[in-house]
Amino acid sequence: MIKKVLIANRGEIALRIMRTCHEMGLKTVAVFSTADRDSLHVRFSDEAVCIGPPESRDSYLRPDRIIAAAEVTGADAIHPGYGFLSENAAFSEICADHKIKFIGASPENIRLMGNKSFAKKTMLAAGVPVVPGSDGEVATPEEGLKVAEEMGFPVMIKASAGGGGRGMRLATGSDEFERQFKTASAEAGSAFGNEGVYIEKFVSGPRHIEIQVLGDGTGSCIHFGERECSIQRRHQKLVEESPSPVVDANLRARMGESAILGASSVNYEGAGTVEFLLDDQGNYYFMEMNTRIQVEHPVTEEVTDCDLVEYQIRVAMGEKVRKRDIPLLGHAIECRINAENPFNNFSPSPGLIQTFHPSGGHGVRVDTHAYAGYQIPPYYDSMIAKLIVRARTRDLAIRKMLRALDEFVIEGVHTTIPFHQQLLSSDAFQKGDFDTRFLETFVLKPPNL
Amino acid sequence: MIKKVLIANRGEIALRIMRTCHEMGLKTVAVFSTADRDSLHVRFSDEAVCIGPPESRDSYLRPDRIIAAAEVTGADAIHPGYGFLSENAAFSEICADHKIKFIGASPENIRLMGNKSFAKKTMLAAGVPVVPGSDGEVATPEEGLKVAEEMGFPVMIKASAGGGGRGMRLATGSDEFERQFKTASAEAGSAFGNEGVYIEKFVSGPRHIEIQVLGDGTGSCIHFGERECSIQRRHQKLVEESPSPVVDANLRARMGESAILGASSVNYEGAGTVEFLLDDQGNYYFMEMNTRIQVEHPVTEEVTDCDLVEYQIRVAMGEKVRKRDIPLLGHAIECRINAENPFNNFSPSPGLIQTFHPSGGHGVRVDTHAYAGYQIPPYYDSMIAKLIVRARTRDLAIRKMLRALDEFVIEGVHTTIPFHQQLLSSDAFQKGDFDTRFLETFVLKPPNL
Amino acid sequence: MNLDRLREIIVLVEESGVSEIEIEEDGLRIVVRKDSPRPATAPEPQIVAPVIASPATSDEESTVSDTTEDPGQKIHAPIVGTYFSAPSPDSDPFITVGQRVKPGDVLCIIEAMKLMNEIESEVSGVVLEILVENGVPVEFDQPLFVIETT
Amino acid sequence: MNLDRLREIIVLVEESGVSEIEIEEDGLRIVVRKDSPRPATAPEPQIVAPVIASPATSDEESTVSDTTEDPGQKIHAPIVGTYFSAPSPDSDPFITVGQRVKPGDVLCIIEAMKLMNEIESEVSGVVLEILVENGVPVEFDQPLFVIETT
Repeated sequence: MIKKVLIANRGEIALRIMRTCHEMGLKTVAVFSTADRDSLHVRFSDEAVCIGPPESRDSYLRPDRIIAAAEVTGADAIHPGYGFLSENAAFSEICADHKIKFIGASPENIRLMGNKSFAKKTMLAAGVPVVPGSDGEVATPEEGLKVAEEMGFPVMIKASAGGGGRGMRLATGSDEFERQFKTASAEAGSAFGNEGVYIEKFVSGPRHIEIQVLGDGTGSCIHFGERECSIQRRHQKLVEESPSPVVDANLRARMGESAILGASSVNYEGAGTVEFLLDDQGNYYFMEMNTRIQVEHPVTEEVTDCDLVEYQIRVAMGEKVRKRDIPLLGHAIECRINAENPFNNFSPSPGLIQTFHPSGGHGVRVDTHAYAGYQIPPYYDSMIAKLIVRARTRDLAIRKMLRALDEFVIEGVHTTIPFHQQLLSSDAFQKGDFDTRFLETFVLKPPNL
Repeated sequence: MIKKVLIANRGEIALRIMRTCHEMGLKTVAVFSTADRDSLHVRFSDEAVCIGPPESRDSYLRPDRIIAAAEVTGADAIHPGYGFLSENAAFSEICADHKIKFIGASPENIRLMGNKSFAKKTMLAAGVPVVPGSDGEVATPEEGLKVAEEMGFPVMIKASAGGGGRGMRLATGSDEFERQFKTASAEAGSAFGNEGVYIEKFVSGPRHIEIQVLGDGTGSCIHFGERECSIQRRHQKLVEESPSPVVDANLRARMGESAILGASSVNYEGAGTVEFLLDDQGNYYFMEMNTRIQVEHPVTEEVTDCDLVEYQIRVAMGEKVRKRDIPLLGHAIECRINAENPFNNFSPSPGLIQTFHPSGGHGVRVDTHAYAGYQIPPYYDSMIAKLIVRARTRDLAIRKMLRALDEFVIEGVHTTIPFHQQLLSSDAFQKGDFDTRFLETFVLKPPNL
Repeated sequence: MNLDRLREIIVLVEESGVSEIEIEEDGLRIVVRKDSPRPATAPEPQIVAPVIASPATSDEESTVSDTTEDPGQKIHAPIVGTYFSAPSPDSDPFITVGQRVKPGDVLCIIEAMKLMNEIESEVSGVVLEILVENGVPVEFDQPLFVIETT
Repeated sequence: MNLDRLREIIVLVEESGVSEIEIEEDGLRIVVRKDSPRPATAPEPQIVAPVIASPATSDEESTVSDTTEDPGQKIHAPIVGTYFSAPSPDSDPFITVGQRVKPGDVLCIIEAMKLMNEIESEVSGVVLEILVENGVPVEFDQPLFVIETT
């Protein structure tokens, strides 16, 4: 039985985890670097231990110091949050060695899913679709054509040694395959000194769709529907929503079943996310599995009316997962409010928050560790709040989010609020018409002065 | 069609109404006194007009100034919020005279329900139970006994000229009726010089239970279940919840039907609340009807997942109310956070809010106009925030509320947060074992230093 | 530690706006606290965006009934409504710059709820400035005129 | 304004944890800023309830590796763990008040993850004070000793 949880994290997620612990009647231990001495996660915790200087590598990333803090406070479990040590198999193992329950995936789960190639093979073996491709390099255009016809056009011909788009050619049908193959191979030769190419199914208009799952470590696993995370800037998600505007009940059931298949096959324990690429034909392909709670988990909580951290803890306590269908009620959107200047290439904007008024009212949730007078330290990531709304439909949720963004007042630092306002006002976003490359071409209007 | 709404109020309810207007795509006009120039309702409104000095009687209570503000800004509707002019029949009429839609009850509705005696007769005629009593004074013990036996024991024998408990006697059965009658009559004679007494049904262990209704002015009306409002201090509600811990589905259906009967009988228009006394035998009696949105409306919104202000506006736009059953999902509690010192007889504590960190996370809603740096003016009521939680069960909602109270940080002024913490931790509250007199005997422990 | 030094620290605290300064030095510990500091965190009032063309930005509490003897006194709107400088579109304005007014002289009309409210002067003096234009809405307390009272 | 005064103000800011102090005096204006200030409206640190018996309240950035020549220098815990003043329950403590220490001398043991970490002195001086008791948990940066370096 878990009675006292050490939260090996900082910022909003430390507060988030603490809330659920307190609601479950569990005591908490916060750990903090000297830069976070005045943080709310320190203030609100039952106990708090300073574990090191500001730099993460000497504080939040130090398993020895965190275990020592757990030992001196008698914590019997550690919740790692996201980032830091959350997907560190060695840390999960050290916790077990010290008889401290790691609230997360098993070391085996973390290790397996941390290796993309192993992960793909595991999923393929379990019957989960992955992006089809040739088994390594193909020697001749004829061999390549055979592979391509098996997987279906269009296909990408890619240099084995490639990168940056060179030695990469799209073939939309058999008639042009040979020509494109030869061009790619020649380009690869001149660019990388290696003419070897391989074939991969072309994913057109790819969207990042992920399925939230929960397993109990015995093979029993459920899913909580999908999250749409295609709005990314340099692989950083900025806006997430559930459900996706392009996933219907049938597709949701199939993707959910695939995610469960994959997670069950490794006796997955805890909350996890199976990430898929969804193409514009409705085909989906496994990308990777994240073995932790994710930043964007609240959109799932809002449409399923459940507490995923509570489930993490209950599974860690040995509770079994009961198979059931979890309906999605309404539509939820999350905007990440970062201390960044969207009009200056999203450059970080640490500093003193002078005014802080979070949005409120029906259907609005704010997860934040910031407050008026809070000094954003320059050592950690720039996210200062997650603004989440839920409404009956996607249209209403967008309206509610625009209203909530209008009334979110943060003064003293730049934030991504103006970016979100322009994005959510755009025709393309409102129509749900975007893929993972959308932000590459989205042009921000200059700020109103 | 309404396009621009003037909000004739201040504080959290002005913000609350503004949120829904903006989500519906309606423009807003805020009005403010010179004391509220820096308020958020002024900041967030599309337009704002100063209407007078700090004193309410010269600003928020002045129909002429509010109408003038609507005229100069071209507002085509006025939402009165609660308090101030919200139940002023003359103001509702003036709005109509100036072709401005009053978002609320008709002047006739307000006038009828504003007179308690008319209201009771109207309800009685519609078949709604009211506290049974003799038709005026009864002359003899024999006549009184007949009345008492008709309505059933126990009954109260009350001095017509009475007050303060004198000339008031409880009779629990026929055998003691004559004795109590004579004592009451004699006491009344010596205390007030008037021996006249009347008989009223005794309501034992009374709870304040109110039903939220919505009518469209044509007799069509629906209800949204009940709110439990028995936690009151000097008739000021401090905590409200929905559902009530003592109302089951059957009683809810009957009380809801009664409320609809009464409201329909007067072709009620808009959102309204029918207040009942519920005794410990499960009998309920009409007390009064409030013809406005109420402070505690969010608990109903959270368990029914609807926006009552949106419904108010849609009905004002002429939309009809469709008969349907609205289920209550989970359990919601609201705590009113007032700038008052609970350890000093709830004395008001206006002043400068130095630190302000509202609670957050899943299932928590905060409606507030306060922020760090906000000066609470001494001219208006002392409520600075409404903290609302929703969870699957009442027990979980209490836990969540305790967690949310713990993390609500307000520094610079006294607040009722410590009172709520003690109340929600008490055995009696957790068991749902209280009536309207509960706070008369609830003893607050001294604050922790 | 002498009193002058202590005074300097107190001044420092007063000027800095911090609520508390604590100094520990040579075994001596000084804590200086302030009761109600004005935090640097209040929202800037200029972000308020009233619809009215010339919002009342004056900090004075004065209204038309204010009869202090400052030269260049501002006269504020006593009610919300539409400002008219003349009794009818064809008429001359009630007052012009340079004109002398006395208590009881009509300065303008503010229309509210279809009523034409004549706004009378409560001071004597010379009109220095007229701050609003004919036909525009004005809000309560908005400055309308500057009158040099003498 | 002399340099001593300026130094005092800088020390004031450093010790107070405010982000900025601005002084205007006789036409001279001094602004002292610090990079990582403790904001004035931050929750009071004393509300923090660390489990550790003697929380690190020192504002200095010094650690055991700090070798500045201030007399009365505080030695801070470099890691989290349980503090032991002696190598075993029956042994004499590593150091006592009044004792002279030099770099390399073991001052105490901090146990973390079942490992006994000997904490060595990096300074020379006389032990003025021992701030924690045998067997209690200490957190990172918590002051353990005061050593008068000479």
